[in-house]
Amino acid sequence: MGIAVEAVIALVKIAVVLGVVSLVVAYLTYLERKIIAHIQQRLGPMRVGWHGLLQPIADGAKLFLKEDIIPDKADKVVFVIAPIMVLVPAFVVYSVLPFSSTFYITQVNIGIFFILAVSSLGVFGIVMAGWASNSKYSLLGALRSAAQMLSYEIFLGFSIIGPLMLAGSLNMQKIVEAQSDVWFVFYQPLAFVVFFIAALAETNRVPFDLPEAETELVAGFHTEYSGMKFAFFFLAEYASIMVVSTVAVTLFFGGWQGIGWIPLPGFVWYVLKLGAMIFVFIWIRATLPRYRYDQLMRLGWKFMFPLVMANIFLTGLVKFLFL
Amino acid sequence: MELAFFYLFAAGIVGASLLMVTRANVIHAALLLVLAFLFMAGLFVLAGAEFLAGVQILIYAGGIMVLYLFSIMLMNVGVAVRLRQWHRQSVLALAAAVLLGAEVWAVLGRGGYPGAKAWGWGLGQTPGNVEALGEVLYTKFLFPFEVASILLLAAMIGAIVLAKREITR
Amino acid sequence: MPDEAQPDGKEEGGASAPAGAKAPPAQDLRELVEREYAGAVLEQTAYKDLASEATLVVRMDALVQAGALLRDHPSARFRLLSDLTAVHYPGDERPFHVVYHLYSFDHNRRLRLKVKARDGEQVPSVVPVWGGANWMEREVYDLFGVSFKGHPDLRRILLPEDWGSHPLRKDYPLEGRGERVYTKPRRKEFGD
Amino acid sequence: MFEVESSTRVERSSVVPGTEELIINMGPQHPSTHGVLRVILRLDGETVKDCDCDIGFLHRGTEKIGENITYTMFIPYTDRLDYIAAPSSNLAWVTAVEKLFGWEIPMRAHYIRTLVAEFSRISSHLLWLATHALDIGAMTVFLWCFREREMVLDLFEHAFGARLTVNAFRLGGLFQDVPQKFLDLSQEFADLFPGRIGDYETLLTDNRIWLQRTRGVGVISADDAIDLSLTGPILRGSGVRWDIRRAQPYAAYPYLDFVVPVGENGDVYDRYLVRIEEMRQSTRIIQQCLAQLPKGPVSCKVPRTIKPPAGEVYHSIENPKGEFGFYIVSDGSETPYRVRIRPPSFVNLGGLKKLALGGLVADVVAIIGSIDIVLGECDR
Amino acid sequence: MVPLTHYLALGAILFLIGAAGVLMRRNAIMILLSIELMLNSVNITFVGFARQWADLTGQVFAIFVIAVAACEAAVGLAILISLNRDRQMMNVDEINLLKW
Repeated sequence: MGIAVEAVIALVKIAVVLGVVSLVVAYLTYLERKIIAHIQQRLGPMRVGWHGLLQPIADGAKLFLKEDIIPDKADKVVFVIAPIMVLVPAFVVYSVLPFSSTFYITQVNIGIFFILAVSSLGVFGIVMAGWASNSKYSLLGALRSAAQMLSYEIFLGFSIIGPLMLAGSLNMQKIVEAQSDVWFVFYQPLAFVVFFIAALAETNRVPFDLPEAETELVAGFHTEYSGMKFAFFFLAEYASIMVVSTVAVTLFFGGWQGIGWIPLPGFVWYVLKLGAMIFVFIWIRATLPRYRYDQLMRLGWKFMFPLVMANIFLTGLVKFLFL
Repeated sequence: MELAFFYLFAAGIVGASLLMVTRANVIHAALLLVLAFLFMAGLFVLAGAEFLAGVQILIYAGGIMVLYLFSIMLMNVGVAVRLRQWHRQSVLALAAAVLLGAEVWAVLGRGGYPGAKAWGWGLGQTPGNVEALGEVLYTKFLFPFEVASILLLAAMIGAIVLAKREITR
Repeated sequence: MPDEAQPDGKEEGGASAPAGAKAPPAQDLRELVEREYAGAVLEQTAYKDLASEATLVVRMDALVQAGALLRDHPSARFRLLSDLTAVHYPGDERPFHVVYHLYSFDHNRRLRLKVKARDGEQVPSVVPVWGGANWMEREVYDLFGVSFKGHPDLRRILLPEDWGSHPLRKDYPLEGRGERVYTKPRRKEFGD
Repeated sequence: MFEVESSTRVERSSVVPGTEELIINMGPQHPSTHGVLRVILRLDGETVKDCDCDIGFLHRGTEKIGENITYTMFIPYTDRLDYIAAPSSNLAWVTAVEKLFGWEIPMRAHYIRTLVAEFSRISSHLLWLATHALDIGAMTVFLWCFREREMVLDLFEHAFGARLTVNAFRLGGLFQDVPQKFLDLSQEFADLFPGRIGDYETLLTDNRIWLQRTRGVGVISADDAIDLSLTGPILRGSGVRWDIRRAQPYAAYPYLDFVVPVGENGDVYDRYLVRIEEMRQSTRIIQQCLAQLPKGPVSCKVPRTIKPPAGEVYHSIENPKGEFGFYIVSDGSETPYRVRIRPPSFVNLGGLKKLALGGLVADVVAIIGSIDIVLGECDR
Repeated sequence: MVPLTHYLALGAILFLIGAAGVLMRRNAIMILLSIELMLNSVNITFVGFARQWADLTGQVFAIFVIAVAACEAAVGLAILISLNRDRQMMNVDEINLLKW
């Protein structure tokens, strides 16, 4: 009966993580609105609950009850599958994230590789949504996002090679343990810069939110979506922000490892670092304008690609010579 | 247990690829192929090839198939759906394929493979096959690896030259 | 009312003034045009001051040449076509007065050119002289029904493609059904 | 023999149209066309191959209306032309009519008109900056600008009782003198505003992404700009130092000291810089107006029925968007014979094709933003 | 433990589906997709053999196959795009000129 107990434990863990993550992601939208509002010297949501604390729930209820419109000329099957295709990879990734030294759903020995691989599937949902909507704006958004995510995945992948070389493992827990002395961000600043930019692009955040650029492509790939399907895209975006922030914290900021002697549980450290990371994401959204498509590509291939290659070379050289 | 999962994945792969070959809409076909690839990744995990499963998803599904979708969207599929889909030789081709299938079936039916060897790494076991695979890839197969990278480079240059437009302005 | 021109030479022209083009402003623009194209100017009205309300009525066939001359002649240099419009005088023999308001950066003064057209007569287009006339002529065509010969893209601009009438004409009915028949336009992309 | 033919299928695939070309209807309900403008773009990939504007969705026949009502009755209609800077439109109309009559306006009225016109310039430029930055993706500037624009609109409310369509001026001067509170608040605003401009500039002027998005985009040379009759900040952005406030001054401008900023390259960035500097200069003008404001009546003697002499007049002022003029033909009766509105947005928008060709879709958005159109006055 | 024949049979079935697709479809993209399917069927047999004999060579070759597939996709799609651009055709039985 061992396998049944294991399965039940795993299912409970999955349920807990899914529930918590969904709630956190919903409140991430609230957090973003509040932070941006205060940067812009206004109040943000204030009406639902104390300081608008119930706003995400109200939003969720509204989106859930909204009429679900499928355009007449859309490819209906693909149109319906697309939001699911975006949401599922974003949540599957949580199965390997190390929340603390003891709490995780599963340990995979290709952990970080698994995250990269699964999150690369998110682009399918976007491309499918853009194509199935049968709208020109959506199609343009889908084309942009296909090119953008394909390119930036490469930089994302290459930028984590440096820390991985130092850690000598793909397992998320081992990577964290390898940083018990010094965080890798101090060894690998270049890699972190590239990783952060690529992460912004992968999650379609400002200044790389070209696939959905409201003012050019109206809303890009999700122009035609409404109700719950639209909410799925939204949730997926914030879920992936959480994922990339977690990966950044894990790879560069020592995961759940604390600073010095301050006695806090690992999970708290993890949440603190994650929060700081997410704050930077939101801060950037409030500050920067949007790149143009060709500039985005130029930045990627002419600036970040050589940088990250040099980083890998240097890391290898140093490791070969001194370690 | 393992066998059940194998049948599940195999059924998924075969079903998706059968549907894929018969679709008129190229986008649908490509998406079905992605589905088949995801099932295949599951199959690889089952066979103890986790790294390969990752590569399958990352490169095949996340890279090559996105490239396909991108190119298909650049071309106009709307009209292509209304064209005749099947080649004139298709009945002949089907016959040939069935014949080939019968032959393979006959060969497989004879069986006679040596028994399985012990597998030092497998599902859920922590040392994993990533290290081992890397070891083999960068020692024993270093030369083929380098050749493959040259091939990729050549393909990249070729693709750029082929698809590049004459700059008239 | 301080509408006298302010002699502020260093302010105007700026980067746009071509080399060696500075010349004293012509005192009599009619003479300037007539010297080149005799008989081009039919009348000269309201010559109150140089700065604003000078008006030349030009013969229609000499319009483009006169315009080019006024644009390029160093003592005229009316490079900016400020405005182009029309006025409708239904009783007249030539009911449509097409009015061009020109401005000269170099001399800081305005000039009003006028052309009088018969109903249905084509006025030569000044787009080759002032590119900005493109939309303005389209508007006059739209609202007055004056068509322009040689215009690159003469379509209606403010009203729907098949409005069927020209509302700024004085005989356009202000109430009742009259000419204001609107039918659903044919779908049109990129000119004809 | 092996035909698998179906009669509904098309044999040749040569009917497949050319690839990668896409016709996009931008607007009339598009977030960045700033109103009901429809731009039809033919794209090759993301490059603009052709561009055609479809306007007139907001056409209300204002010129025709003007021919059928008296000169005074037309003032509120001018509010609805450039509704972003309504006092500016009022000013154009009343000064044009006063020029037709040959009236002398009291100095205090001139100064207050100038003051309000400069406020309307600031309000218009703030709205431009807000939407332009938002179009390029900078979200915070949008809300910051609206904060200050709100203050300007409050000022209008203090002076004229309305915020947007203020109906500010009357023929012959003002309806009544402005309250002292308006002047105090104006002073407060004028002291505060330069710092706020600095805030916007912190976010944009040296921002690398902003520079990349605006520099070298939508370039037009001075000669082309003049040829296309472009006026206002676009013309000045191309390096032509021409401002009607300075070249052919009206109202109180001859007595005020201000600089006409010009750009060098004629791109979106230079237009941005010009408008930012114009806001600073407007603040300067407001300071001077408040300091020099003379005492006295605010209106000249205006007859009960206004009948102008027969004749015609063209008068234009420097609207925030460019040359805003009225060409009035009078036949001596109480109503004008012909009212022509010289719309800066309409003429400037005519240059869009020239600016946008060869750029990318994202550039079109930036360029429309930098032209700064308002459709109320473009479509009339 | 899944018997080797299962892997081989699955590989064979996929290969046949792919081959039938290559031979029967007119649309060039469909042919490329079918080729991808055939390459993957080979991967399955490689992995099956690697499993059977506990030898990583099979997996290494599968990786090489994926590299080749990437090349094939890039070049094939480049050819198709240029064909489609110049001649507006996507069907193999129309592509019968050696030069144009």
